[in-house]
Parts: sequence; C-alpha cells; structure tokens
Amino acid sequence: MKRDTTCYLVVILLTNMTLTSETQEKGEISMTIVRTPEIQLDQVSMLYKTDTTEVLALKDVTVDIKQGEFVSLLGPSGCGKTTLLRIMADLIQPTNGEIKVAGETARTARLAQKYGIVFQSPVLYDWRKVKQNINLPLEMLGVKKAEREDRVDSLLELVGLEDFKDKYPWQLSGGMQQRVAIARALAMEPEILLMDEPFSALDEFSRERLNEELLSIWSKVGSTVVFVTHSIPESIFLSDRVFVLSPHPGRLSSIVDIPLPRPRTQGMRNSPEFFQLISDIRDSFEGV
Amino acid sequence: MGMQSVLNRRWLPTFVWIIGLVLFWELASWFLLHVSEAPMAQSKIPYIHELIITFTEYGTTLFIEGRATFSNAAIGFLLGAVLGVTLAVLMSVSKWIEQLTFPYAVASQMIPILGLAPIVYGIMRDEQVARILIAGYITFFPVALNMLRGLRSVDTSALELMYSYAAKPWMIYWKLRFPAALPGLFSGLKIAAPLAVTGAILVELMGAQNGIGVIMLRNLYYGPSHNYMFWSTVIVGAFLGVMSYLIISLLERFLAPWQADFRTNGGDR
Amino acid sequence: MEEKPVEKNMGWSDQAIVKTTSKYAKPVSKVSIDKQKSKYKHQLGKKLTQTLLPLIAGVIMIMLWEWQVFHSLFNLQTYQLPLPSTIVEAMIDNRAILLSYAGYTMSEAVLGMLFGSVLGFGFALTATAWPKWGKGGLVLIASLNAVPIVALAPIMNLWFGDGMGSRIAIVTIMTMAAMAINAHKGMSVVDPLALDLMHSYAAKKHEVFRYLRVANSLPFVFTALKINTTASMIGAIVGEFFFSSKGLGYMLSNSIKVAKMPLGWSCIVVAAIAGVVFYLVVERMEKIFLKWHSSQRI
Amino acid sequence: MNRNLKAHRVMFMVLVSTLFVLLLSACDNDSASGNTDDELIPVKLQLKWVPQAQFAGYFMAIEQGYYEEEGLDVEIVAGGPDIVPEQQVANGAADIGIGWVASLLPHQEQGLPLVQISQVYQKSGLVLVSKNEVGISSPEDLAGKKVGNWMGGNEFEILALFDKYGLDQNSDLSFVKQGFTMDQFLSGEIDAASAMTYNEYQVVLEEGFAESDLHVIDMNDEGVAMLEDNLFANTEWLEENKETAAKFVRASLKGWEAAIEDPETAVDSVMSEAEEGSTSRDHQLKMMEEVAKLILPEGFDPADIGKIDDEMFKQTADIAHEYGVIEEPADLDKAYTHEIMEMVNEE
Repeated sequence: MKRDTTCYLVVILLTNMTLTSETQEKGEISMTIVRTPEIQLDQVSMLYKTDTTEVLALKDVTVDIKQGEFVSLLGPSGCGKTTLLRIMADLIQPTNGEIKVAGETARTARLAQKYGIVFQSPVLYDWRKVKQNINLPLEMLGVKKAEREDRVDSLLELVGLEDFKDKYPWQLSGGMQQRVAIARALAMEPEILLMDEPFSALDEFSRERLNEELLSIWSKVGSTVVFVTHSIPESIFLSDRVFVLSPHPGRLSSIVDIPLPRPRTQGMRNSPEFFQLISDIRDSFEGV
Repeated sequence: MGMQSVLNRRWLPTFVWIIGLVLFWELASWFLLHVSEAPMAQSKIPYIHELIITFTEYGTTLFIEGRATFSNAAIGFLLGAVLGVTLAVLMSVSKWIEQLTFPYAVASQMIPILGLAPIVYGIMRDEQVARILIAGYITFFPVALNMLRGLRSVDTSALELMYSYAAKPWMIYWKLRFPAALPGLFSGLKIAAPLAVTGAILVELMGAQNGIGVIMLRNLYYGPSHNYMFWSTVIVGAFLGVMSYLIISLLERFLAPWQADFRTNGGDR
Repeated sequence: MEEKPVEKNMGWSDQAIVKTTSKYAKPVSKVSIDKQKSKYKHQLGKKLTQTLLPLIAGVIMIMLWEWQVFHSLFNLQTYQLPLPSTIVEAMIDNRAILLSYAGYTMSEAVLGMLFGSVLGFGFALTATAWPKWGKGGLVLIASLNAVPIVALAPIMNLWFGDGMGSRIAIVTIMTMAAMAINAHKGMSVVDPLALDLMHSYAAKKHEVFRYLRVANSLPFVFTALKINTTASMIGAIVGEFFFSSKGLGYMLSNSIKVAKMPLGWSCIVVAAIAGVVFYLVVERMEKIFLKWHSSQRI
Repeated sequence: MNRNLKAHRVMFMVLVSTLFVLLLSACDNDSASGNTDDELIPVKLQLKWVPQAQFAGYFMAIEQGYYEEEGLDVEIVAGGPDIVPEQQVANGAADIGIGWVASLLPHQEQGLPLVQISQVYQKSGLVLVSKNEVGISSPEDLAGKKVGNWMGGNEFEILALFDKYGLDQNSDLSFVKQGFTMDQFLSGEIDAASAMTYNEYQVVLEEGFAESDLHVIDMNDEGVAMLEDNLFANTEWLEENKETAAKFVRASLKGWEAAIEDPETAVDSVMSEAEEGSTSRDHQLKMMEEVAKLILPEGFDPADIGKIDDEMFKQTADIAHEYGVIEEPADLDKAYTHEIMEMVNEE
C-alpha cells in the first residue's frame, strides 16, 4: 500500500481531497438504509424502433420478486432476458408498463444506490488494483477510508482473493476477475444484486464452483438476486424461483419454483429431483 | 545481483550498438580526412574524441544554453498540454464543441506547423513568448487528439457500472474517464515532447538572445573552424529531445503503470 | 441465426439509454451516440450539421479576420497579419510559382518519405528476424525520432549538398523511425496461434514473414505512413528554410524578410492544402490496401 | 520488485526536483537582468545579426559609458537569420534598428512606420568571391556558373551586377540561395559565393586560402553598390524622442570612432557579448579591421561619420526600384531624414 502513496502521488492527493467532501455529504446514507427491496414489473413491454423495422423485445411481462429472493431469468438468446434485467437496473426504460422497486421507481432506487450489478464480462478498471476495484463503489458512496479498508478485506476473504489484493486485473485469471466483480457488486451491500450471465465465459468446473461460492456469499449478505442465465442447471441450482422466458416476442412463459433445500450442495446436481426440474423446464420450452 | 544481470543482458545489445556506431564513426571520420581527403571532412563527420574535448572545454556554456532551451520548451509544452487536455475534455463533454473544433484539429495536424514559426515570430514582440507559443502549439494538438481518443475509449459497460452507482458526471470523469485516458494522454505527450524542443530550437535558430539554437547558429556562421562546437550543440539538441521523451516515459511508468506495454518484465528470451 | 438480432439489440438498448437521459446519464449517452452514429438513418442530416457547423465557424473566423476584428483586438497591423483578401490576391498573382514550388516541396516530402519508410520497414524486418541484436538497434533508431530536425538541416546540407538531396535526407531520417517502430510492433504482435499454425506447416523463417508477419504489420505500417505525411511536410519545409533556393519553405522565409507578408501566408495556405491532400491520398490508399488485405484473409 | 520500486521512487523524486530547479533558475535569470536606473532613458537597439565586430561601435559605446554620459540606458538585442530588424522596430520590440537600405525601402513601401536617421557604413561590404581554378576573372565570366547569395533582400547588388553585364539570372547562370555559412563555397558546390569583406571572406581565408587563390568582385568598384548598415527608427517613436535619438546616434558614432582607433578594446567588448566558444578573437579583430574600412573609407572626412549621402542613397533606391524590391520609386524625403544627424553635429 505504500506504493499507492508514492506512485499516485498527485492522484491520491486529489482523491483524498474530494473524498473528504463526499463523506461529509452522505457519510450517513449507508448506515441508514432501510431494507425493503421488492421488484414489481407490471405489463412491461419493450419495443425497439428504427426507421424501417420494429421489434418487440418484451411483451407484457409481469413479475413480482420478493425481498431476499434468488431469482433466475432463464431463456435462449434473444428472448429479452438481458433487456428485462436492464429495465430493472434502470439502464433502459420500458416503452410500456410500470416497474416498481421497493414501491418506488427504478430510477429512485438507482439514485439511492440500491443496485449491485455484475456484467457478463468483469468490467474491472485496468488502472485499479484488485482492492481498489472493490473499493470503487464504496468511494462513490462516500464511505470513510478506515471502514472501506475493513470492508474490502472482508470481501476479499469472502471471494477468496486475499492474496491478490495488490494485483492488477490483468494478472488474474478470468474466473478470479469475475469474483472480483462480484465482490465489487457486493461491496456496497446492495439490496438488489443484478447479475447478467456472469459466469457464461467460464469453463464448466469453475462455473459450478463459483455457483456454490455465490450461494454461500448470498446466504451471508441476504440481498435480492436477479440472475440471468441460459443454463438450465445453473438456474435450478441457484434459484428459489426460475422465470422462464420465450422469444419472439420475449415474454414470460412460466415460473418454476425450485423446492430444493438450502444450503445447496454439489451432490444435489445428481439428485432425481434436480433432473426432474431440468426436464420440467425443458418441457415448458417445448410447450411454446 | 539477479536484477543487475537481467539489466545487463537487456541493455547489452544497445550498448554494443552504440560502441559499434562510435567506432564506425571514428573510422569514417579518419577515412574522410586522410584517405579520401574530402573537402570540409571534419565538418561532415567530426572525430568523436574531438567532440568530447570540446564538451569538456565548453561544458558550462552548453549546459546553460541547453537549460534555457529546455525550460522554454518545457513551459510551452506544459501550457500546450494543459490546453490540449482542456479542449479534449470540452470536446468529450459537448458534442457541439467537438463538431466545431475537431475538423480543424485534424486539419491542423496535417499542416506543417513548424512552418508557422517565422510568422509567429513576426507577430510576437518577444522571442521568449514566440518560443513558448510555438512549443505550446506543437504540443497542443497531439495531446488533445490522443486525450480525446482516450476519453472515448471507455467501454460501455464500464460507463453503465458508473451509471448504476448513480455517479455524477464529474465523478465519472474523475474515477473512470481520466484514468482510462491516461495511456492516450501519454502517447500524445510522448509525440509532443521532442517536437516542443524542436520548436524551441527552431525559433532560436531564427535569432534569439539565448538557447542552444543560438550557439548552434553562431558556430555555423563563423565557419568550419567552429565545427566541433557546432556538432556539440547538435548533440546537446538531440540529447534534450531524447531526454524530454524519456522524462515523459518515466512519468508514464508512474502514473499509468497498468498498461500492457509494461507487462513483460524480462528482456529477450 | 440468432446472433444478429442480439447484436442489434445491444445497439438499440444503447439508444434507449439516450432516451432516458437524465442529467446524470449525459456522458453515457455520448458514447452511445458515437457508436451508433453510422447506423442512423438520418445520417444525412447529421453529416450536414457536422460539416456545416465547422464551416460556418470557419467562415465567421475569416470574416472577423478580414474585418480586422482580430487586429484591433490584439493590436496588430495589417503588415503583421495580412488580410485574407490580400492573401488570396497574392495567391492568384503568384499561382504559377506557388504551384511549381509546391510541386518541388511535395517531391522532397514524398521521395523522402518513400526512402524513409522503406528503410524503416527494412530495419523492422531485420529487428524482428534477429530480435536479440535488432531490438538494440531499434532503440537507437527510435531515439532519432527525438532529434530536433533543425539540427539535422545544416548537417544534411553538408552531406548531400544544397539541392533536393539534403531535404530528402532530412525527411528520410524523420520518417524512418516512426515506420521502424510501428512496423516492428506490427510484425511482433502476431497471434501466437497463427505462429503455431505456421510451425505446423514447417514454414521457414522467411515464409513466416511472407505469409504472416508482413500482412499483420500492414495496419501498423499505414498508421506510420499517416504520421509520416505530416512529418515529411514539416521536414521538407523546415529544411528549405536554410539552404534551398526553391520550394515553399524558401519562399515563406524569404517573403517575410522582404516584407511580402501576404505571399508568406499564401505559402502557408498552399503548404496546408498540400499537406491535407497528401494525408488524404495516404488514407485513401490505406482504405484500398487494407480492404484488399482483409478480403484476402477471409 | 521491491528494489525496483525504490529505484523508481528515487528517480521520480530526482526528476521532479530537477525539473523544478531548472524552471526556477530559468525564471531567476530573467528577473535578475532588469535593474534600470531611473534617470537613464531606456533605448533598445536591434542588431541585424549576431553580436560581432560588425556592431563593435555600439558595444564599445556601452563599455566606455558613452551612452550613459548621454543619459541613455541602451539594451542591444541580437539578431539572426529570420529576425527582420525593420519589423522588430515597427512592432515596437526595439526603438532603433540596424539594417540595410535595400531592406528598409520595401518595408517603408509596405507602410511600416520607419525612417532612416543615419548611415553608418558608407560603402558596401559585399563581394562575390570565387576560387581561381573556377576561372572567373571578370564579371562576364559568371555566365554559366553557379552564383550564391543569402537572398531575402541581400541579392539586389548581385542582380544589378548581372544586369550591368547583360546576364539573365534565369537563363545565363544559376543564381541560388546560399546558407549563412560558407560551406557550399568551401565544398565546391557554389562557384561564386557572396561574402561580406568583414566576415565570410575572412572565414574563407581562415580555411587556408590565400588572397591570391581567390578572385573578388567588389560591388563598389562595379558601381552597383547599395548602402548597407544604417540606423533607422520607428517614426512614431522618433516624433517624440528626437533628442533621445540624437543622443543615441552621437554616442554610437563616438563608440565607432573609438573602436576604429582602438580595435583591441573594441573586440574585447564584443567578445564579452558573444557566447564562449562561438567565435575567436582573431576573427573578430579581422572583422573590426574590415568594418573600419567601410565606416571610414579612404579619403572620407572623419567628421562625416554616419552622414547619409544623398547620391549614394539615390543609387541604392534606384537599384531597388529597378529590380522590383520596391514597386514605386522611393519617396526619398520620407525614406530618411538628415535632421537627427544635424542635431548630432550641432553640439
């Protein structure tokens, strides 16, 4: 850490200056968050228009996600699941229908910094070391420096990257980078964790291991999770409920409850119930 | 120990090249002077040992004048860099400003800027100002263009991440765009630094009170009997150019150490 | 099959961000607009504003200049900064000589750039083929890049005389380094898998160069060429300041000395036009050449 | 890794601090030179070229305190290849400039507010020099040869010479730009090079040529000479500072007289201005000798130093007009004034 202070001499100096002013403004916010996450989508449609064509990406999607629930959005490519996630994240706005997050608009929720997002790629900032990347949302929240350090340390422990905290992203494998991204998303203790196929670029082994790790992290954090995937086993293993989407136009075709007990273990993947769920979900696709 | 041997091995070829070139030069100088007996042989390829003698004799003068050139170039360079960065930020913030200035920025890149030197000199009343202005002008555009490219290079997901944090615009610049633009900024600065020195020397060659270009000019003027001193000033000029580049490179290592170029630690395998 | 819509999807969603623009989202929208620009249908109108706006600004500047607003603002006399109309007049009056001088300067620049680029490329080839010693040499060539050209001018004059040769030599030296560095980068940043493929064909060293490295370096080569167009014009003109009896650089420095400011400025205008044309030609060549190149690869 | 880090850090610090010191020291130099006495009137003199014995009189006047005696604080600004004294003086960068009449005339025609107040060099110092082996024994022999000049206002005497002998500069010979060195001549690229008697010609001699090896065409002998080093001022400035201008000229001419009388001391004062290592004392002594011949030619009345010769000025202006230096015949009444010289001589 000594390197920081010398190498980034100027940068750090200025950062500290801006940080102190930030802390004064909203240092209290993170302490007084009221935990009432709940996502409601009512008849949400999304129409993409160009001059020549119109594509209905989502049609009349109505969902209701409970607080602390782990939900997967499952479907083939082009069914609009990413669009749906982005609507929830307030990255885009639906052409029709309404979305409520904890009774307020998605925008309000975003401005209140209730979201943690994990993208398909890790999207780490190259110029920040691992710990600084995890630190990023805390800096934005204006958390005090000492507290930040504590929290980053515990997050690193959580994702098992204590030894890599002073490394730059390029020095890490793809799986490690994605774990950093998750740690970063968790850093602000978001009420809602939105994950857009975060493990799709990984091999099957790392993916299954990370699935398990994600669950153990979630059990400690307790956020509401919306998880986009096109892998049926992954969605079953992780979720309380699986929202199955079908394409052209993208709509919600069924909701499958996953009654498997928690904590979930790798062994469950071989259980008859697991296989039954897989074939149930598969059927619901064929029904389309 | 370990590091040192790596370093040695890494720089050995360059070192050998330099030695080789020096020997070749001495030989060529000797050949021209004694074998082919070319006119003005020592002006064309002077003996390096004579240059070293000149250096020891007039080291102070060379140092003082070199310093004057370098500080003028540096002031102009800093000024140009600050303006360039400012314009790049403005262009990245406002489409309007960009559309207005970008075509001119690109066009001016293609204009032989140094050709402007005599005119700037004619308009300005002060050589110091002219030197600084030209060094700054040369610096301005490469820095602005490269910085803008850097600010733009930010990838959409990285921006969405900021958006999801409800980051304010200045936060996005501070935490994301500026650091992401640093490599671009430095490549612009590395292009501009030697050019700034060139600009300063050019103005000095046109006539000035001090600077390495001034003694370069005077030694040229007073004929071949001053050729060692002239060559010494050329070497000082080259040295200043290389120095300016190295300084920027070194700064880059500190301020933007994450870049791919710095990743390989060893030399040749 | 499914891939295309997805790709489009992303485009649209970006556009959607633009629509949602709150005051916070503004910078986000900027990027999206840039990326999508070319896909927009109302491209034409956009292009129009894109060229019109700077054009109008340019015209206003020239008018302010013509009406001596700058002169009164910065306390300048017309003999210091001549009016655009007198510059144009000087250009018309001297069009024949300006044209022939522009041709002279351009030939120095083009020839020098050709020599410099060929030499630089040659250095890059050697440095890639024998990396251990080549790289050391490359460092030295790279440092040439930092040598002030003005110091080169008198030396080149000694070596190559006061004719075109000395300016060609200056331009050669100025352009060599950029080409060597860029081409070397292009040749050494080769996909390792492609190299393995070459090995699997038992390709000889020169074959690896012929089929892989040279082709791979092409985009880098063109980057260097584009950088070099500017550098070569600067080199030729500054070289002419000193010993030439012809060319735009000679005329520029000479007309200023004999108080023919408008003529001096018209030299700058002509040099600027020549520089831009030179650049555009190289850019055009890049388009043609690289199109051919990529179509070869598919 | 760690050691690397430490080394980097140290280097960084060294770098930052050297930069800082460099910038600071540069600033210091500037501020230190600005101590002017309240009582002295500041005058800025723009040289046509770098400090050398060509301007010895002015350096002498500073050194011997002649300016101070007149109540002036004179600052001498060096020139260079692209410094145009006429433009500097018109800009207000200097009050008084030294230039050539052939260069002053076109600037006056362009509307620059300038007027000549004194003519320091009574003769032209320009010669065309060639090596004997080239075979130029008279100006007619220039036909078919390569002749060099610095151009930029210095070429008109040569053009007049060509004209006198019916040589067309475009078809009968090749007239090329010569750098501010004699390199082209020495290496044989140019057959006949322009040279000032007081500098370039001396450079050639210093390179081992004997005067007998060379053939010289003197513009004065050929009747195509133009007036060279003069003193001119900004008209607006002069209007309000006639006294100052007269004082300046008086002290300058006194400086020249002293310099001609005591070349050794004059050269000492020049050498203290020239950068160490850029010129030799011997060379400047030679230059001083030659310059003296131009200021005080044989048979010239020492009392008339600095006087503007109407006839010679007219010859210069006529040549200038004939060769397109100026488009209209010069308005001699406005081009120069005897007023200042008269004021100088009044006392």
